[in-house]
Amino acid sequence: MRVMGLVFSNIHDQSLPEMTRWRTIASVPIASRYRMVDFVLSNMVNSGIMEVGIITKTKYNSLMKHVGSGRDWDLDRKHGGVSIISPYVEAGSGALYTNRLEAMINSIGSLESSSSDLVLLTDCDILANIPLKDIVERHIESGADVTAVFKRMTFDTPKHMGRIGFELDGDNRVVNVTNLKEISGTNNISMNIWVLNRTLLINILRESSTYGFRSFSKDVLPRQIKRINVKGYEFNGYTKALTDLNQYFEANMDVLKPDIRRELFGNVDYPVYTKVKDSAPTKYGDKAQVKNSLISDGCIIEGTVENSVLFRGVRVDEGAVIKNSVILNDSIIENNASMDYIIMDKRAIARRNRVIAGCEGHPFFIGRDEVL
Amino acid sequence: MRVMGLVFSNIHDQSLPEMTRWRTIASVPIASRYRMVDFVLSNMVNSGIMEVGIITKTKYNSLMKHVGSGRDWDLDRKHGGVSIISPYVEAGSGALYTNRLEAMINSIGSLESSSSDLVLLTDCDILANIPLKDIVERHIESGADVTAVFKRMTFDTPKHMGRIGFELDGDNRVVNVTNLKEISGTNNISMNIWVLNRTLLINILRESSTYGFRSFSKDVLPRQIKRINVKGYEFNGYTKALTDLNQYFEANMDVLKPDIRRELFGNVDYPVYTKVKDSAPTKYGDKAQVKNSLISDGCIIEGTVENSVLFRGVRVDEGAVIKNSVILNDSIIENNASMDYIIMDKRAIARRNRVIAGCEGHPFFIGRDEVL
Amino acid sequence: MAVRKECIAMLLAGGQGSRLYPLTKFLAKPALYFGGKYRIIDFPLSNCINSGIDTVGVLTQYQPLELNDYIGNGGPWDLDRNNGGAHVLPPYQKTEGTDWYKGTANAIYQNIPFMEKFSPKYVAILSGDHIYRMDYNAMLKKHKEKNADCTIAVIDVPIEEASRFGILTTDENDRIIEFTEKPEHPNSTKASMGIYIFSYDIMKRYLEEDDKDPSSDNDFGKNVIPKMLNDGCSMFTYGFSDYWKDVGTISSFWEANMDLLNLDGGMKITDSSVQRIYYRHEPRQPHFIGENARVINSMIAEGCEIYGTVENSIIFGNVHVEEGAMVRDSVIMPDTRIRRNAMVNFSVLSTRIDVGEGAAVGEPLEIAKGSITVIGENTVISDGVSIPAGASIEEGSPAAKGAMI
Amino acid sequence: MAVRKECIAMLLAGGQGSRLYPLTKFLAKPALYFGGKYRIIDFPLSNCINSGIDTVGVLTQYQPLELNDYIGNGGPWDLDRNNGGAHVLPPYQKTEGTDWYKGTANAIYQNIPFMEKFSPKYVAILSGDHIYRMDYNAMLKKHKEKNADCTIAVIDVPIEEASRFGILTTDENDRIIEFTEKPEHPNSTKASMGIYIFSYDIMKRYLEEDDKDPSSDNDFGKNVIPKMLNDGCSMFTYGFSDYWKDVGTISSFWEANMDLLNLDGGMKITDSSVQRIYYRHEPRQPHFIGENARVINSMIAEGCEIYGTVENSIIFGNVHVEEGAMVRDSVIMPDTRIRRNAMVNFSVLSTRIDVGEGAAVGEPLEIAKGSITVIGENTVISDGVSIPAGASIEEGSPAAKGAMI
Repeated sequence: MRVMGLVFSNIHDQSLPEMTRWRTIASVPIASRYRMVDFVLSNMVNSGIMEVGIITKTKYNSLMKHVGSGRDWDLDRKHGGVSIISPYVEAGSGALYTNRLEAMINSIGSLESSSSDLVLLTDCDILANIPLKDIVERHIESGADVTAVFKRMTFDTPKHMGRIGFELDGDNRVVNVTNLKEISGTNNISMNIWVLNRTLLINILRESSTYGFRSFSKDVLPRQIKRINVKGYEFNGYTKALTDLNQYFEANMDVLKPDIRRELFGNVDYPVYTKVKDSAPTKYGDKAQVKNSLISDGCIIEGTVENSVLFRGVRVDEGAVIKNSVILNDSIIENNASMDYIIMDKRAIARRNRVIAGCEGHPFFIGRDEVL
Repeated sequence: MRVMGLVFSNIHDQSLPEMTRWRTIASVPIASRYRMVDFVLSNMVNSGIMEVGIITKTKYNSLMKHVGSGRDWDLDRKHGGVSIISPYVEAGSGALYTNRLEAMINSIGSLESSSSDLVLLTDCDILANIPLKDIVERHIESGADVTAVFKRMTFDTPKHMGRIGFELDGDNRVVNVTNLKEISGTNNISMNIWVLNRTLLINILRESSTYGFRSFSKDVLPRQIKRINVKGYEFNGYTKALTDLNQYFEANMDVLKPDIRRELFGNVDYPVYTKVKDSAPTKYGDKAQVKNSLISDGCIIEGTVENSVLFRGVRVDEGAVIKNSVILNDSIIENNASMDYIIMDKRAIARRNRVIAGCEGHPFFIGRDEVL
Repeated sequence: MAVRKECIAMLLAGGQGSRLYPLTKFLAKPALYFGGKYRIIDFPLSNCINSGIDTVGVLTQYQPLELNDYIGNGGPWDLDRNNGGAHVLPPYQKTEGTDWYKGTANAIYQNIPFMEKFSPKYVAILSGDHIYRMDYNAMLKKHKEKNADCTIAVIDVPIEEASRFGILTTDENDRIIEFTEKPEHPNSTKASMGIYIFSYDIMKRYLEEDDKDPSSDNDFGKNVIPKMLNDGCSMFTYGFSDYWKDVGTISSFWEANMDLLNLDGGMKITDSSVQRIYYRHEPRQPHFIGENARVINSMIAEGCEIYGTVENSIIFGNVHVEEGAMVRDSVIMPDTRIRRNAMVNFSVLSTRIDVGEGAAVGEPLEIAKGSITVIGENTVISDGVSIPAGASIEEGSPAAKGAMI
Repeated sequence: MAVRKECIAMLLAGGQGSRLYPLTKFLAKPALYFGGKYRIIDFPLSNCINSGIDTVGVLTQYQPLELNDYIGNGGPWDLDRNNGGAHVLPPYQKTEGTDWYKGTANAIYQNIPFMEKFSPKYVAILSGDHIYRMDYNAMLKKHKEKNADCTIAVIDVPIEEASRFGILTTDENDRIIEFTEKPEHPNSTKASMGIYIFSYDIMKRYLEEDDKDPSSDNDFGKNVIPKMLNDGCSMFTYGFSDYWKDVGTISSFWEANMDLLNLDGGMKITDSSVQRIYYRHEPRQPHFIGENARVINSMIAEGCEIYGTVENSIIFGNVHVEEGAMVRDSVIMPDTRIRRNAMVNFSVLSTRIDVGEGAAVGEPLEIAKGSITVIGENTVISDGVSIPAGASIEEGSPAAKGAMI
């Protein structure tokens, strides 16, 4: 069975306005050397999904540059491979889409010309290394029309978050889809990963276009849950949804934990690929003091780094102190500057002696190219 | 000196509304197995231009599919290579652009992040095999700020066509730029191919954005012709501009002439690449009668074909007669159908015994997927 | 560190193809031109990718230069992969000296380090000299269902020809009971196609044993398969009934080319509804048929300029047939020119041949019909010279010189 | 049919590197790991693409398997081209038997058919065993300006070392007057770097002549260059004064690695304003520095987990340094584990080595300083074992076994 992947790159941009001012959520940098889309693309390729469409809307320049021809994910294929689907790609496409269904309807040509049997839909807002191959295999075995991936989560105190929940019967069939505004207790929370027959998806899109439906999980699914056999697939590994800036901060900090690092990177059948940059190895100077930190290539560290995540090409000058921070590519922390609970976007500079601090739960954000 | 190519794929779409209903003019099929953009991309690659941006606006799905990762032109590069620049690629880009200047201003990021010294700008509406390497070399030698490519053409009877003309001094410098509405006599007609310094182009774009200029050759150039050293480069090989459907027809017919075929395809340093389709060789049946025709791969010909151009995968059944026609990919002419002075877009079908005829100067157009 | 592959293919492309001489003088047999567009190796390579096998080791030995160039990075077959893809595997020099590949089994044995990188469960062993379209994945499926150690693809041959093949006898469950190489008195018509799927671990064990056996020819058919059968391994046949042709001789090579002209015949090469055969492209313009040309029952590839007559022939890319020239029942490989009023009958012309004005290849026609004429590459046949039917001309050979006087 | 190239490069990558044994036991010297991320061959390959040379023939011979795999389709250096790109060129079997490459000139001579495809005007001959960053295009420019037949890159060496090199004497226009291989009494300090640019047609003629000369060693330095000089060819030097290091011995290899730790030193490897050196990537996660780790004056690559102490060292990808372990003044190649409380001093460790708990490599420290210890790949050093400074351990060698008792 051939599977085509469809990736929504802009959905959830609004969760992280700081990080998505210049980019899609798919291209948000994460875990010291990756972007969110790397996990999705790598999982697909490692699962044999060699035809991937990335649906974009706006601000996809960094995403296009990152993905390029797809060669770093082996997705520069003669047949299939990766393509960026941007608005106005087809004749007669109207205004910019506002939701997933519209986005897919706009690019229905790509779906129609594919020779795949199945389509796997996914967003890019969840940090996880998910064995998509298992999901596809389970989908085929189960004979389901649609397979919906969920995570079983327990919330001791009610939490406000717009999420989709599934109720399952004993046979793992989704019998009810609920739109959760406030979550409490134990719920099966949708991960917005779906597997379904390509022709079924095309039919759904056609119908939705006719009826003006806006959401697959809120409009289409609840109406058709009796007719369509939707099966649940429980993923019980590590996940972290980037629902706000603090969750983004925590996601990066999570990777400092050996067991989470092992979950994300330790499966030899699911290596995570990213764009190749040909950075030199990171240089630690004579005065460097680094502890409990995740460090990417190409850094030059002369100062102190603790409980932090450094992306490629960060420079930490002598006397500078970075604690509990996430420092993105090519940023510079000059002599004796001090950073605590900071998220610093790329190419930012903290001048000599500058002291900046956020606090737990409220990291301080420094924008791209800012000089403080 | 590194050169970046910038290709305008949608400019001139309106000249050929029939052919550009579903596609950009860059992806208009030509000469039995090519698309217009093939000549541009091949010339660039053969001239060592390995970084190419194709600026699109709408209907670029067929163009994207054709170009793919760029591998068929060796443009699937680690650094540089080909990229399709579509609207909304950058944060803050406004509405759809309406002219070349706006298009470039919208994608100024690509220009700024390039490491090239020079930029070569070109449209896709002229069938020609142009040695771009010579133009770039001449540009460098001459010390010009801008090199403008033109063709010296003589019109015995005045002709209505919106074209830009150049007046040159004895030193080949362009001293006047005129907007020709009606052309008569001998003129130096612009081919809309320009070479200039990348930083100069960025400056021009910035200035134009400030002053609200709309056209490089109509607004910017005439105002600055004293300040900027614009040199002319005369191209005197075969050219054919696709200014209307009949010119499109004639361009295809031109390739039946051995000397034009030699000009377009005979230069060993300038082979023309196109998307690889892995078609079988064309099969001629027992009853085939083919004369003076250009035939692509993958056809199956059982009938009669004269003075015609057949694209890939055309089927001509027994008894069918095609004369003076251009038949695009995968079209089918059934038994005893007769076509004369026809342009048939792809996957169209002429049913048994159907007789269709245009006449010289007025070819009859049959649209994509039409069944007559 | 490569990601695991369930099934990889090893393609034996070392064949000298000595019975195809002089076509194979400078060319490994799998690199030989075929069917107007292709090389022989395009067929197994395309089968691999069409069957979902994205990792292929191509074992070369004899005259590999052009074959290596042709395969390149594997791009034309979508086999240019960071993980997997096509890899050309020549024998190589070790500290203790070089080991040329001895038998087929030895060739695979020497490449165990290559296979190990992918930790495959299954390995398909293919040969590079047959024309066929086959779904190896269907064969693999049967292999898995039968929980087999080895599955051998077989094709039914006429009993009178069976003694030219390796013949298999099976029980009612397709389990192989007996295997005999070229039996004098065949008791079955199931002939081995030289296509095997092995469970990797078992194959590896048998190859290691075989290597230690000094009396072995290190050949799958002669040694490894019989040994496995003898040991009671679980071995099955996979029946294949579509078009399959060994192109080992000039006449079978010519016939296989001619078979393509029958569009309803085995290979359905022009049928876009069957799996494509991929090939490496040259950037050539569309072909042109001139005012006075006549082309019937033939295949013409890109870059040709045809002003003369072509009948029942396969014409490769960039062949010029000048006015008055006549090509009949022939295979003309790329970059050849047939000058004015020349004639070519029942011939196979290699690449870059110049047939002079009024020259004739394959004369007289009556004899030519039964006896294919072959011209080796780069040959110049001077104006007016006649090459007798059935001749085999090698550039610079006495025969060629004699003929040209 | 390839499009013409003005200048192509031929990279001699056949070196056995016997003075680097046991690091080169299973590895051609150009494939040897260097500088935390790289292989030696990354330097000339990156120089090529950074100089605008997009066609490179890589001539391999000894232990080419891993080198071939590493170069692959040339993608990491942007040398995966339809027209041009990187091509690995092993010697191959011909009808009349195989010709291994004899001298450097013979290796190039045997590949004339490869070069001919690109009809180059100029050919750069490079060697695969030096660490340097050089713009070959600047050298080509001088070659063209001087209208030279051959241009040789030279570097100034101390007069007392000059007798280890090929030494050139020039006139005031850089025209070469004399060339002496390893002269006893050098009269110049201009040493050949083994980097030549030839005008192709002239080189071809000299290679063909050289091949016919049975008394020739078929070597550029010994035969072809002196012959050309003797014939009055127009030959010039191109002076180079940046970092350039031959890594032919264990101690020069170790030194060149240590040189990288000086960021202001020759290679400026971390400086993003100079041309990048490209390399083939493994998908490894960022490295992690643990709570009690101490890392100073060192380079650490991806996939490492450092819980111990690392000083003045180059640590390649996926190296684990456990708590209490101490690595000093050493080069640790990929996939190695230094277990608890182990110690490594002034050593070069090849890949996939397991240094057991409390083991010591390079003891005692005072002697280790002057005498590098080398451990060959796949070696297991058991808990508590001590490897004396200056030892050279090969997996399974008596020395290793002895040490491990």
